Amino acid sequence: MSAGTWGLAFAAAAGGIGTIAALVTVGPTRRWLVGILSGLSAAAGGATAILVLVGHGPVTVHLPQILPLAGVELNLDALGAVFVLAVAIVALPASIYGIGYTAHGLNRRSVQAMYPLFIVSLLLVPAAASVSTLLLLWEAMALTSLVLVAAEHRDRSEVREAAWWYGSMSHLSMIAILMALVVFAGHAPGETFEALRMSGRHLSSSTRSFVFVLSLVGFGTKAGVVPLHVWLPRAHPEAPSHVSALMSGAMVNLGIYGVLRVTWDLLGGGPIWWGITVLFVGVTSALFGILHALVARDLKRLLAYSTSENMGLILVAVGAAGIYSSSGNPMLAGVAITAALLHIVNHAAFKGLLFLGAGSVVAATGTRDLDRMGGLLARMPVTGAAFAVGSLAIMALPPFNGFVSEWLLLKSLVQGLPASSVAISVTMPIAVGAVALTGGLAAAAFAKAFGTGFLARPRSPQVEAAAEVGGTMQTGMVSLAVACLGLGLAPFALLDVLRRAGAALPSLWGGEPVRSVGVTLHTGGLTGSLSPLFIGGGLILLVVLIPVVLRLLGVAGRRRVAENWGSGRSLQTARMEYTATSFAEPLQRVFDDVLRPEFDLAVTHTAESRYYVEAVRYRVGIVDGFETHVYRPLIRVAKRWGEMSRWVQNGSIHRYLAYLFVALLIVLLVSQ
Amino acid sequence: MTVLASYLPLVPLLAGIATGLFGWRRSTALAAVVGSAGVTTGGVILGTIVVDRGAVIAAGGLVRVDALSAYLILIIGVASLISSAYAVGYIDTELRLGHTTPQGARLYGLLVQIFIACMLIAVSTDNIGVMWVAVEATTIATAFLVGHRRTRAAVEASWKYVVIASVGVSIAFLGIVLLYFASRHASVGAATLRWSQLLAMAGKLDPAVTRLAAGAVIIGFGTKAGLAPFHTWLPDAHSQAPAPVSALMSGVLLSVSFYVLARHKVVIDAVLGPAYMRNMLIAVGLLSLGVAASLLIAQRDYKRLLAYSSIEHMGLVAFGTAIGSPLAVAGALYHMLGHAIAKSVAFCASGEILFDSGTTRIADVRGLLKRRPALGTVFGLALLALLGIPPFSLFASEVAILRAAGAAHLELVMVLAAALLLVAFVSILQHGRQMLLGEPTGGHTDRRTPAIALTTLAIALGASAVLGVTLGPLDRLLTAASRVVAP
Amino acid sequence: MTVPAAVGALIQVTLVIAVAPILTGLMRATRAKLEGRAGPSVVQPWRDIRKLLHKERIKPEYSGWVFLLAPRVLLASGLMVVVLVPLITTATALGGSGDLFAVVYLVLLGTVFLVLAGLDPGTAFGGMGASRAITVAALAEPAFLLAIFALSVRAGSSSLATIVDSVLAEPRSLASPGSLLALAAVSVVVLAESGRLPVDNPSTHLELTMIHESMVLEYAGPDLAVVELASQVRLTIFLGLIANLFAPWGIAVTTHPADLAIGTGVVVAKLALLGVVIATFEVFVAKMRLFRVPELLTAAFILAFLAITMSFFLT
Amino acid sequence: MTDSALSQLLGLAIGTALVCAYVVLWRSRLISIVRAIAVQGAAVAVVALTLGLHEHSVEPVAAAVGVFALKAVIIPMLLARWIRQSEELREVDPLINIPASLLAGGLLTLFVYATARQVANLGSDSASRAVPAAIAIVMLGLLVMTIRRKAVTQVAGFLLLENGIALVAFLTTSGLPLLIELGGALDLLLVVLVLHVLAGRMVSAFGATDLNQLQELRD
Repeated sequence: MSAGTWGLAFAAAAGGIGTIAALVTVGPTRRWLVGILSGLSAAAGGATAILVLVGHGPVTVHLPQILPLAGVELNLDALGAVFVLAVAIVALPASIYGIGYTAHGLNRRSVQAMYPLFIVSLLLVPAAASVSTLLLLWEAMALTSLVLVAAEHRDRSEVREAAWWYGSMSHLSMIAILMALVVFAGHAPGETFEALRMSGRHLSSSTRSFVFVLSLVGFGTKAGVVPLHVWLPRAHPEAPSHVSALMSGAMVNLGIYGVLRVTWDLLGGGPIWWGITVLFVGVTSALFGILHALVARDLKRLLAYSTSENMGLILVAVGAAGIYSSSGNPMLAGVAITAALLHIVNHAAFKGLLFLGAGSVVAATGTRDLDRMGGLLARMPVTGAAFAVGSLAIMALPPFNGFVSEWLLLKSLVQGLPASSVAISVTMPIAVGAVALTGGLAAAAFAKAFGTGFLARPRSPQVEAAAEVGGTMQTGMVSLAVACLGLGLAPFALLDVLRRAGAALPSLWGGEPVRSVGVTLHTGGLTGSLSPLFIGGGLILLVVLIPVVLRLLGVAGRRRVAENWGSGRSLQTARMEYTATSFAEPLQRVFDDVLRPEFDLAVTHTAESRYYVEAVRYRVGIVDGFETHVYRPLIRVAKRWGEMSRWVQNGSIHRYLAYLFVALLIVLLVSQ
Repeated sequence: MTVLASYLPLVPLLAGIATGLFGWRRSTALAAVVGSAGVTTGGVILGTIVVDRGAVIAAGGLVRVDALSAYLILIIGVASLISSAYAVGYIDTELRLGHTTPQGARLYGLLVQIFIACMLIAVSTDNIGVMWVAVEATTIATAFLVGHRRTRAAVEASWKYVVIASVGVSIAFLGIVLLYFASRHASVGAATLRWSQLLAMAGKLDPAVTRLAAGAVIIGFGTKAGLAPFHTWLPDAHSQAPAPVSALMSGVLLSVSFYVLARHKVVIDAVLGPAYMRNMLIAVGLLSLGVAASLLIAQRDYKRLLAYSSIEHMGLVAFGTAIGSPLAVAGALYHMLGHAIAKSVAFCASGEILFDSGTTRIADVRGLLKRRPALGTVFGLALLALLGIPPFSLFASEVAILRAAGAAHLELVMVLAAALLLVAFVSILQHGRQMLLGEPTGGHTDRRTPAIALTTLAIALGASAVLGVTLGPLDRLLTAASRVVAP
Repeated sequence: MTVPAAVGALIQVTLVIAVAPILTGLMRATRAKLEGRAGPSVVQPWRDIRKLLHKERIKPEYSGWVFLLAPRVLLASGLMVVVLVPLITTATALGGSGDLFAVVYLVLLGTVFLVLAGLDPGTAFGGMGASRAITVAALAEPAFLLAIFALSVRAGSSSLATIVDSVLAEPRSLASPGSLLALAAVSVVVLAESGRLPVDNPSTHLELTMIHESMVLEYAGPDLAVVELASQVRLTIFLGLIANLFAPWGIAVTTHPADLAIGTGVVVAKLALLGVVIATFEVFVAKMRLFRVPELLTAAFILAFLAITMSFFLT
Repeated sequence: MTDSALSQLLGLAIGTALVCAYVVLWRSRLISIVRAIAVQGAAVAVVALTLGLHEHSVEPVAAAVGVFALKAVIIPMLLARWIRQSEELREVDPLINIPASLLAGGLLTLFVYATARQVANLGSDSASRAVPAAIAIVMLGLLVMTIRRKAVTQVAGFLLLENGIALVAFLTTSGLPLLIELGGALDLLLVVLVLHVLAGRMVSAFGATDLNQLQELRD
């Protein structure tokens, strides 16, 4: 048994023991045991991933007697290892965070038992190496996360609604993947990925496109790409925060993993329209996601939509890689794939951090509504600082890790290709424009999230009374914040490892796409270099230097607290502040026809005369466009189909006998 | 061993007679449980022997137990064990609540054991005529079981059940007669109803007559197996019958009827080649999936919901057997076992829910997980098992069947089946969500579910989960049984 | 990172810090003269800074460390860009450690911290300014990046020194429609980002109209001095970028002291010229309504888009 | 027993059986339906008897006696007693009016003759040539069950179906092995008994055995 196999076995065992511990023990011991064992499982998984990434070679496990009629095949190669690493980065801090977080009424047996299993299934999905194993682990992940999403079903009716949406869409994802892979396996000698890889290129082009489209639908649903994203802003906010951190930080990546594995590894790449489709889906997801994040009032719903956006950005990189590889530039495809993989790891870090931060806020204040928050930075300094780091990271600002992957993403799209095909020379600029707009709106959305959520004065009594959260939750958040800064300043360590993961996709790799000379990253194709260490380090140095210089110039240190300028009025209340809705109102007005918000304005006049207004009630609701125009009609049609089909079973015995009669006639006819 | 094979059906009969004579008492109820346990162990023993030494023939050729029969005996044993163990508590509660009289309970005990005995005869006989008589006998035995509660709905359900089932099975008899007629003209003096001999002389049977016989057999045994469009009796019968009976009927009677249909398919395929029966069975299978999926969407009664789920699963089993490859048939047989266990647990749990909430309407049952956590968890897990969620065994068998369909290049049909499965999944999840989650709207009775009932159901779910992870020794029996249907 | 490059960078930083306030002073003086006013002397901004440095340090009631950190981050990000951008010499200190894309994100870092600083005191004006500033910044981003895409495609690399060298090597490429469109796009974006007239009026004190000013309303004394200096440095960088990316003649290619001197002189002259041009442009144009600014920025985006596709089809 | 005598006698018996089927379809008075069922039972017994004598084997003769006892005597008596108990003498308005149902019966018989040819020409002798008529009786039985509203008529339709299948059995194979015949007959008797008990319960529950009232259990 190689070290890697021991690692995976230990991860699974730790998760299993965690579940048993959850079922057996009670009270604080349960919380601690589950937290520590899940953390251990995540750490073991992460260690195995690092082992594989540094060149230890793939970890293969073959268990024929498990899963009847199929057998379990596991094979963790470099590509899968990146995703396991992303899971580990989120799962370890989230588990520690969970110890404190589940103290607030979530310490029930069903919830705590499912959490370790959810982490184990997340760790094992990238290692699956046969169709049945992938489907088994995919459904196990869906089941465990469904139970976790429905953890607080007693308190809120939205949770029950979210559980149903989540359960149905996960099964849609599983059925689509099943259809794609089963048809693929039908044309291959066996059902293991090895067999599929061998026959991948010899399939007829119609079958290859069928498998591509369906696997994109299946894995895209789990990644929350736009037409299939409807469950994400419902399920993630309703789940307990350390679970939503895991779902947003780790689970959605596995959708991207699926697309990469099936389309560019097993099928071995395809025509250019595949890349363009993935790119187009990525662009729409990014723009749609960030627009809805911008106008969201619910903090966790904002984070969920931003997950959709980040997955869109990753798919843009993957699509670009597909386009480059099918138009004969494997080296440029390498740059794009490195950008995608780096952004996956970075996104896992900062999205996990943001959800944990949101979780602390919800635990401390009991509300998720940004309009009622405010002033939390003073009351919850550690959570505030961590959330600030997360926000700056997701806005792709130096010195944090988002900046590096956004830079690499833009560099992969900006290629001075001679106009080999009109498609490239038109799609690339559109992609750059969309990514840039998304970047700008992301800055606006998270300036709103951090600004209106944490700064200024509290706008409701329960936020006023908020207090900092417990030690374990703080350690969870701070560790992720340090990870964001570390990845931001020194990504070259990760880039050497990502090269081996990229090479695992031969159809998307060539030459030396991203070299790291010392601390500077040099990209192939359209050359450009960046050394995050110098830029980040320089910034931090300058920020420290400036007050010193001011002190030298004789500036006094002490500050006097003075009243804000209210253009003459002395009384300043919290109601005068800019809330999340007002902060995003200009941008919402700019993108009015995309978001199509519902306004209603109720003005009640005083009884005496129409010219004096007693009260004005203004309500604006942003409804997800796809949900109202695609999913609601679909559900109505299904309900009508259900009603109409009751005609078949209307209770009359004569109709039932008539079925038999007609069947007998058909049999007589057919048996000529 | 021949003794065991031929006299196994007597075991439940003895338990039945004991209940008939001494009435429904704790002792006779436990006798029924012991009887079912005996049948299960008999199935296991026969299974191990048959796998090594091939079919066991006894009673002058009337009884022939091969791997397929042993597998079905095992399914009957397991399902009847769950049902009779649960019935101990169930009938006592019915007596206490006055839903039935002591005579009714005595009749119940007797008829259930006769029902199990008839099924055992049907699976262990070699003579297709005896199979037919046994299947017809099960209809008669269950007629009064469906009408056990003497309400208006029960009368209506039992009338429809008897009429439709009898007509269907008579058409099957027409098929059997035609097969006998074909065997008479195959060669001089070769007229036989013995399955093994029919299979041997399959080459000489007249294809035209066999084609008519095939149609009649599909309609006939399809009715008893609950395949659409002959499924119409099933939702009424299963929703009105007492919980342990509908558990038995839904769990194993459908599988036994499908077993008889599969036996005939083997002979007919030998005569006509696989294409004819494959197209008919795929049509019927997909129709069942379609009817079940569409009627699950706006379903208002949770017992009927479980009945339509049975139609859906039997449609999938028919679809698997129609594909005919060894993997498909193994998947179908494995699906039968998984469905028998999960459906029995689900129906027994629905019986408890009926006691607790007094109504079978989904809309009136709220917040079950909060009001009755133990019962809610068992019913929830059973629903998840039926939805084909790992670790329960229905997931592995569903994936195996769909994989076999892919391998047989039936892409379009597989995609259609998978889509219908998705519709059914979403509808059942919606109804399950409404019943299990949320705030309870006031419980009706303070009656606590008897501990032994819940433990049996929990053990059964555990078994289904274990089966879902690994088959262990059962694997050799399953492959041998699938070899019988798909040589 | 050789020693002369470090010296070059140090010169560049001291030069920019020295020149920035004077450039703003020059622009105000030109406007005053064109409007017939006497106007303050060119050195007035330095006097304001010296005055503010000795004022009392004020901390608004409900603000936290974000309000105090913002000015330093704003100035720090400006100075980092100065180190990266080839103003006097192409061999800048951290030349290889950043390219045009890095510049965009450093500028965005400054803007975001300014927005947060506007929100922190919890006043209506600060929130209003912050909301409008982030709207403009978000919408300017696509045009800015696409303009850079156009420039880097033409030079085959996104690092600034290479772009400047490629223009020096073959000045003919400047005349191509692609680079003209790119110039137009970049100039619109620069006006928007630095808060000049059509988008925001830097010299207004009417709270409801200003964007940049209302965010810094609460700053006083030394903090206000740092903020003022930072925004002047940003303006100088933008003008320096336009100057060198589109008219790089005279920039020192080697780090020889003589070339550095010539480079300094040429850059100062170019900055002064651009300053005067912008000042005269501002006299003749009025501030645009906030919800017409997106149209302006979309126009800039289309210009940049054409710049790219043009360079693809025509080469 | 010469061949020509055999085929004439068979033709006569099959003819009466088919006519009885039409009588059941035609008459609306329950008593005459029961009488027609009894006559048809006798016809089936005659067919069994003639085939038995022709092939000089004892089994069909024994079967004939059993069939006569069961289908010509016991079951019709049961049905008559059932009608007397429930005092419903007439089939009120069936789903399809009488002339239309007769027309349908005729078309059905033609259809069966057209499609069930292959069974006829497999066996060479006169008996198997009459098989399509027997299958026609099966289909007519099913038609009666699908159209008529009364419980008794539905049972009569079921008996028509059973007689048809018994006829097919005798004509094609001159009687299945006795064990199966006995099992089948016992099952038939039990089904009729069960339906009789259920009809009694239906009267107490619904007041009348009109099957159209049985529509409460629906989706």
